Amino acid sequence: MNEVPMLTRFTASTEGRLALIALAVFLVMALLSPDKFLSVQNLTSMAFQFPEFAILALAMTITMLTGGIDLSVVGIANMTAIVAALILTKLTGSGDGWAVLALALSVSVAVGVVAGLFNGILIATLGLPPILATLGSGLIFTGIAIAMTGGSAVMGFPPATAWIGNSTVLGIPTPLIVFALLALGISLLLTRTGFGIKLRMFGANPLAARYAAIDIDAMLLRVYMLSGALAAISGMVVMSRANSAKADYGSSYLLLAVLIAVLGGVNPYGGYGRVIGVVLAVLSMQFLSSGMNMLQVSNFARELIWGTLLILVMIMNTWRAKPRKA
Amino acid sequence: MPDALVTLDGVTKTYSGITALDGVSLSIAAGEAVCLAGENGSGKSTLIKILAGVEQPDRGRIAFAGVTQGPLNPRLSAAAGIKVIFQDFSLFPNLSVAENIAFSAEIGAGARLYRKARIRDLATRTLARIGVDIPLDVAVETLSVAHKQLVAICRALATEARLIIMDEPTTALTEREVRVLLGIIRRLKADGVAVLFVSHKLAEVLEVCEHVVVLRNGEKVAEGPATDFDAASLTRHMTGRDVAASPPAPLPANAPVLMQVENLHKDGACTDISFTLHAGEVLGISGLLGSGRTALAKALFGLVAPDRGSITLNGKPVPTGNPLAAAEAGIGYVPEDRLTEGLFLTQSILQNIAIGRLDAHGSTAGILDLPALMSEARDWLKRLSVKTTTPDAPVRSLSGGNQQRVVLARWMARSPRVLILNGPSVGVDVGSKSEIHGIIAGLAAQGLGVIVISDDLPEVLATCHRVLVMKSGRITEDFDARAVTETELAHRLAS
Amino acid sequence: QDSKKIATVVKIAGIQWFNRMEEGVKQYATDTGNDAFQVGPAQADPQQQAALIEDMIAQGVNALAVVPMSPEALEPVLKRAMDAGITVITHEAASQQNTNYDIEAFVNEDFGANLMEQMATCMGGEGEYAVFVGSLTSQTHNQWVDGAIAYQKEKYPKMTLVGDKNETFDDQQKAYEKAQEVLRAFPNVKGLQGSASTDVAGIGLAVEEKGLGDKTCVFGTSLPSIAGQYLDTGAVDGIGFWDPSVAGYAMNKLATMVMNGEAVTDGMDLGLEGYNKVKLDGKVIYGQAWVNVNKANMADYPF
Amino acid sequence: MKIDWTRNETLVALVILGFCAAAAMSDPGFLSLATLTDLLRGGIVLGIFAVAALIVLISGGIDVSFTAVAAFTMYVTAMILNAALPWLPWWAALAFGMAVGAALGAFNGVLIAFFGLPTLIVTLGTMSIFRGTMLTFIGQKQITTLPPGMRDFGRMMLLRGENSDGSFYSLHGAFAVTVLVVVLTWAILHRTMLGRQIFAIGGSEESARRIGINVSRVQFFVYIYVGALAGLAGIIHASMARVANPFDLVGLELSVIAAVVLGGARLAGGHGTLTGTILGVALIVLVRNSLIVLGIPSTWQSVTIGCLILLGTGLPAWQAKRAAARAA
Ligand SMILES: Nc1ncnc2c1ncn2[C@@H]1O[C@H](COP(=O)(O)OP(=O)(O)OP(=O)(O)O)[C@@H](O)[C@H]1O
Ligand SMILES: Nc1ncnc2c1ncn2[C@@H]1O[C@H](COP(=O)(O)OP(=O)(O)OP(=O)(O)O)[C@@H](O)[C@H]1O
Ligand SMILES: [Mg+2]
Ligand SMILES: [Mg+2]
Repeated sequence: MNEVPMLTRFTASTEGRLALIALAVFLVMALLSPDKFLSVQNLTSMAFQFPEFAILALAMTITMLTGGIDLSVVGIANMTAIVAALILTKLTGSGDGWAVLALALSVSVAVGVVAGLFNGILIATLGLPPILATLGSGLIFTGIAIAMTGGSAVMGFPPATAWIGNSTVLGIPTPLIVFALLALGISLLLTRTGFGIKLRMFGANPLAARYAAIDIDAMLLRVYMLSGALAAISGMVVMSRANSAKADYGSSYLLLAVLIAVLGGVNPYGGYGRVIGVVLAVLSMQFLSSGMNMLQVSNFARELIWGTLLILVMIMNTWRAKPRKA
Repeated sequence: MPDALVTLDGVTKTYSGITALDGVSLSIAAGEAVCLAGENGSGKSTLIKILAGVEQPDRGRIAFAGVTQGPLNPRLSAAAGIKVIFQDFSLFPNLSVAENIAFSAEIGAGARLYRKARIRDLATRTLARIGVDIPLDVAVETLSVAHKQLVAICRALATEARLIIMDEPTTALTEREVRVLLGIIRRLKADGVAVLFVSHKLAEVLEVCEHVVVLRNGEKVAEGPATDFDAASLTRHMTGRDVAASPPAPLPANAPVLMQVENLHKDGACTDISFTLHAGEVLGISGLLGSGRTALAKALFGLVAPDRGSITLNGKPVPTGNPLAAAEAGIGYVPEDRLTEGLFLTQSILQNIAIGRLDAHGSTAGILDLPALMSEARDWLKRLSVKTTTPDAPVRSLSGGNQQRVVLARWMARSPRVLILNGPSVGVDVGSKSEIHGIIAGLAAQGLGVIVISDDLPEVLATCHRVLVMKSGRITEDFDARAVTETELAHRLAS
Repeated sequence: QDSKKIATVVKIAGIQWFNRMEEGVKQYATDTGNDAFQVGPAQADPQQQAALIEDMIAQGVNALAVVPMSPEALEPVLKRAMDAGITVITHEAASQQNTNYDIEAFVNEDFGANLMEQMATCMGGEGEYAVFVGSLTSQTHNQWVDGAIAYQKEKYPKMTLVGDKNETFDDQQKAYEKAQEVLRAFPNVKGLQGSASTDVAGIGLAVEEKGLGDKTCVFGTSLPSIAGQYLDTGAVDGIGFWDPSVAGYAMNKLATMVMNGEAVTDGMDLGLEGYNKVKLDGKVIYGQAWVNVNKANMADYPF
Repeated sequence: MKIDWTRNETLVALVILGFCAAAAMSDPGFLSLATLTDLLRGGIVLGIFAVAALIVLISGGIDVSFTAVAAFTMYVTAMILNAALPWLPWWAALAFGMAVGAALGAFNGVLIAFFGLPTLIVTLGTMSIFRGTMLTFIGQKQITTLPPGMRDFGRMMLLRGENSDGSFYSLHGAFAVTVLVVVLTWAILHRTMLGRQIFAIGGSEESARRIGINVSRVQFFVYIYVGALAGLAGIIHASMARVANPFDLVGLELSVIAAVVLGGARLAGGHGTLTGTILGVALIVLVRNSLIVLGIPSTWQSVTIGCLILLGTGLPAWQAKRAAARAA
């Protein structure tokens, strides 16, 4: 008697339904190959895998909330990773390199912020549509990454570098911790700060935001700088996990990040989106993907299933809400 | 009533818990003008949307010429000769004026090919009919609100109609244009066309309508021939109480100068504007359509960068051309088009108010005290009597007048020193209007300077101490509001 | 002895080259009864390949045969595999550290020089030529091309390289467009050398449309099934490759040898064509497995 | 005629002229018929894609699945024709492809028009579905032996000539198809009420509904038409490349949309011209095919393309912003 309304209330929200989906995917995979999928080995392995693109999805989320998009995240990630890698290889002295690593990390995040600032200036100050501004700047960042290295990989890092991507803290993979902290931070930022509220309101109606005396330009600059910083952090995770940096790492993550954000319920036209939704979408994706690898299903079938999932979730969302579409 | 053109019987409509219409019955005969009166949120627009086939009623029967209709849709309604001027105009911003005017006519005629000459011809004729001159080929998005409203009216007039529904068609129009429109309504009636008219301007209602229906909270509370009503009784039916208009308290003689505007100039929009605003003063700015009032207001609020000129507030210069600086200095602006400029339609009512307070609100390490912020916003909802059951609902779900109050609340929450209100009671019912006027008076009493831009002459006289009249971008007159009567004012505007 | 689970992880699933490799892997499974299978990511992205290998480790395979998209990117994950006691064999990754053995069909620079030799002969030892790579980030492509250029400098000083390394993004259409532009920008160009398997097909189309089939010499890495129609018309003069199915078989065989503790020695015979007398250099095993194909012998290679 | 300096078209045209001037300066041979025909050929498939993307943008949507539709169509068509209908002439092969594309477009159309789902999300999903279905269930091997109809079409030339050095230049027959598509689309958009309704729903869907436009039907048409165009482009691509490679085309969608927006179409819907679209495509094709002539090293080519996209969109955007500030 009591459970039914609880369940209805739960499924009434986009995020509630996503939680059910993530759970369902987990259960199905666990049932299909219980010994493998539920092994500690596999669970840890999954926790190592998703943070790098999940962080990109966070970056995508905040830009989508303003009705924009950041197609340059992978370019930024690789460019900043190469900057960090060059520092790590050129400056490395004796010892295990913690100091150099700290330097490389800060420089790369700073470079990410500057790259984001460049996007922000294009979008806020010059008024370019975000999709084009970041498409163009993404090519430029990737190009710079290639020009810096001639296309080959940069490697030979001090051992400390492995810490970000390959180690565990109290048994929890470091990348997972990094992602969890970022997700929490972004979630707080979006829901509990003036910046977050303004950003969502701007996404809902840019003109009204101007009339409400919101500091639009400063806000957009900060949004894209933040996105750049997140991309840089993701770049660091990738660099550490690959123990090298190269201009073409993670090229498939761009579309994946967009897909995750949208699956997570973020409205790509701005105004709505929650971090929890994105996290649940990431989990569903990872469960599905690892599970299917265990079952040796073709990777193309995975693409098919993602697409189907996205559309089914959307049909469920509109079908339930049912006010005419916005 | 044997063969009424349109009959509604027991129509009920609820929106997720809110009963917008509750068993309303109504009939309209050919050649009759019926007025639908009621406070904000009483269900007028909902009734119209149902007749237009845009919304489906939950219960009730609708009949055209005695024939009961199945579920309606916009095409069926239009085919039955029902033409609507929507409160939000429902125009196509990207299409030309001519296309906007002729579009429904062409669709109705089942045209497959796009015949430009025919469309321009129809548009020209219709515009000529209401006697306004709007270039046919410009995109509607570049027009002023008033021109948009005129285009919306033309669109409804462009086709053969049996019932024309007008949802507050005169909100953005000047006196002259209202005259023309009322003339047209009379002619339509003579041709046997029925008119369903919604307006908060009671004088014009009583002037053209022979039948009045009053809604309150979605229910029909009164109905009868227009001759049975006068402004006062109509008001009483709508609000359930008496509303008295009282002129503003006189301005103390020693009121200090608050804002000084000198030689503010923007080529093509406003020319060398200078005036002063005193603390506690309500300054009216009136003028005909396109006289430059909005441009001036935007220049004051920094939305338009003037070519030259200065604004000083409390002796300190306010940087021009920057809304942030203007807001920082204490200038607030309630824009004229609340749907596109004022509101974040998909966001909650509370957030729409709270957005004004974000920077002023205390925060620890950037984290806002959300509960406090929201309860403050809730307070404002109460103070401005916004009619809503769930403050977390999107602001889109509010009726027009209630939406306007939300925008007002946002600015009032910032405690500005100068508040510029562009059409403060556009689409607001008499009851709330007088409340808003009361609020304006209250603001002035606290020492704020208020600028009211309006061509609702009773409103100007009821709220303002002083009136500036603008003509082609210049201030042509500056006089004490108490020294003039409504007719005198109308005369000065028009001359 | 019990059956082993050997996963062959290729750069990308579905393309001709690795479909052919899969034939070898399957053949090996049938021949030996081991559970040998092939997987590959849907997109050409080193990170996807790393994730796939992670999943294979979690699944508990006995051996991994990997064709890395980007060898450097796989070092950590392959290290984890080896730490977990999994045997790792790589291919097309002579620089790989974390591997038991890397098996190469040949020395990349030599292969590039072999293509150059054919092209130079065709050009009469003089004239302008241009080179194409699938991507500037691809190590093997760059090694082939660099080997070819070095060989030309040494042996054919009268030949000149025009333009930069042209990047085709492993896309036939891009290769076509680049070739078109090269032919316009350098009207005297006579030799064109491709690297990605789609390069010569794109170049061949451009050459054919311009009616330059007889005046140009087009060589490159490809498969008969991709470049066949241009070999037929003479737009492409010759291609070189190594048989991916044999390479696939060889990797799996090597993996089993390592698991069984058999010795891997210089000069040993893997019993496979091109790998009859392999050269062992550190962890890298080199065969002489390249095949040169032209119009005359293309019918012998139906893949 | 007065030149309107605030229009995207004008600014993009200027960028094109500037680019050509630079190319001609660095290599006088750039200004030749061979260059022109090469560029025109490069614009054939991109042009059809761009027209398709334009219509969707005007209707207020965005479609990222058209490249997947094209890839699916060309692959499946080549396969079916080879297996069952090898005798179909080239024009029937094109028609067949359009039908397959239209069917896939109808799938988008149903989800968008009748379920009312957001266009970006639907097409993002169907892109994966179309591609995943093809690669999982239909095949991954490229088809190098095209059906005779497509092969014939692939060798059809409108124009052929010899350069001074004895090489040929030629203009592919498919160019005529692109021209036809542009003309047909222009007629639909500007000479039929259906076209005006597409603009109308792009301007305001709710208003369109209120004046009795059958929004679902118009949207349905849009996605079917776009599907058909994408299918057509797919067949043309395969015929010209003489191979049906299922991995082709996908990944191009953002560049195509960029070209269209470069030409002045707005992502918010309701605005866009064919002239602008053609100019946008011209700029992209020109840039992609002239970097060697300009002597730009490979390592800097993507930077150059990025800069030109920013320049091409930046100029009009900045103009528009200034104009808005002036008028406000
Ligand atoms: N789409 C909607 N969703 C939820 N509630 C709605 C919706 N549209 C209208 N309402 C509610 O229905 C009631 C009647 O609204 P309606 O717009 O008909 O009022 P109105 O009489 O036209 O007011 P006004 O004079 O302010 O225009 C209001 O309480 C409003 O909040
Ligand atoms: N920034 C500007 N630059 C040039 N001309 C302008 C500018 N802003 C407005 N105008 C022109 O100045 C005139 C006054 O416009 P404005 O919108 O201020 O009039 P208004 O009196 O407020 O009209 P309404 O009753 O529509 O609010 C119009 O002709 C308008 O086109
Ligand atoms: Mg209303
Ligand atoms: Mg105005």
